[in-house]
Amino acid sequence: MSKDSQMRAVINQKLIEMGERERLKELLRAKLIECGWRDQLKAHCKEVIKEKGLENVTVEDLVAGITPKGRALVPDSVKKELLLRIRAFLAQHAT
Amino acid sequence: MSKDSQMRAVINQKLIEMGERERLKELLRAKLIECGWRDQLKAHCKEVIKEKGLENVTVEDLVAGITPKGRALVPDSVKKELLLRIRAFLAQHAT
Amino acid sequence: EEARRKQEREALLDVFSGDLCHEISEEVVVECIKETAASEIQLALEEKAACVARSSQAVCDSLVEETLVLELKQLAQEILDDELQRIRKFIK
Repeated sequence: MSKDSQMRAVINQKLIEMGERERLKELLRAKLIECGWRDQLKAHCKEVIKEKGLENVTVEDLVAGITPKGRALVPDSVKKELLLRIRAFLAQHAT
Repeated sequence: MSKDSQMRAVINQKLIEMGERERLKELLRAKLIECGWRDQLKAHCKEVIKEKGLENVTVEDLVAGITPKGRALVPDSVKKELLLRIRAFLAQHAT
Repeated sequence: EEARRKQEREALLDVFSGDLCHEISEEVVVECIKETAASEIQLALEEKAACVARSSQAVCDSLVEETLVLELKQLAQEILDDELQRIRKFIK
């Protein structure tokens, strides 16, 4: 196991043990709503359904269709905030 | 002051004044790099840090831990070369 | 007498050379050891900081990815359900 993967495992373990991982996911969900990501994606879903026809679209198709845009639309500021929270957590719980 | 120590003091003074002391030190430093002594020392430092854990080692601990090996690893040929240069200087400048 | 004096002087210079050699070696070795120890600790600290930074970034990315996958699936399901309901209402 490389040093990096060991470190990732340690960080994940700490985040899970202290419930911080779930809190961070909640924070991310809230931020995605707040920044309009969810609304933009909803509109995009509707476009895909309209384009392909409701009878021709499964959940899997729809997910596959909206995933690239979903990834691209996550604001950098939100990712940055999440990273800062992880770093602050690590600084606070450094051994 | 005995005649012996008077002579030593004079030669020491000359060594410093003529810049030979610094040149000898530089020569030794260069030789220690050239013969791989410094690399061996670095590797030994890494071993000690790995063994004790970075968070448990200060510079002072590390110095204390590697000094015996550091001294032992200086090749005799390097010491001999230094000795020959010193002896030549003394032969030339001891009155 | 002169030969004896010369011999004595040579012997003295030999001893003095040995002492000087030891003194200079010791000085340089101690200096180098201190420098090496300090720089290796610094290097190890920098490497650890870089490893923590890379790993934090990787953990952050995986957290974003995990959340996105769930959110996108949930969103797609919600929208499809809404659309189906809308159609059913329309048919009724």
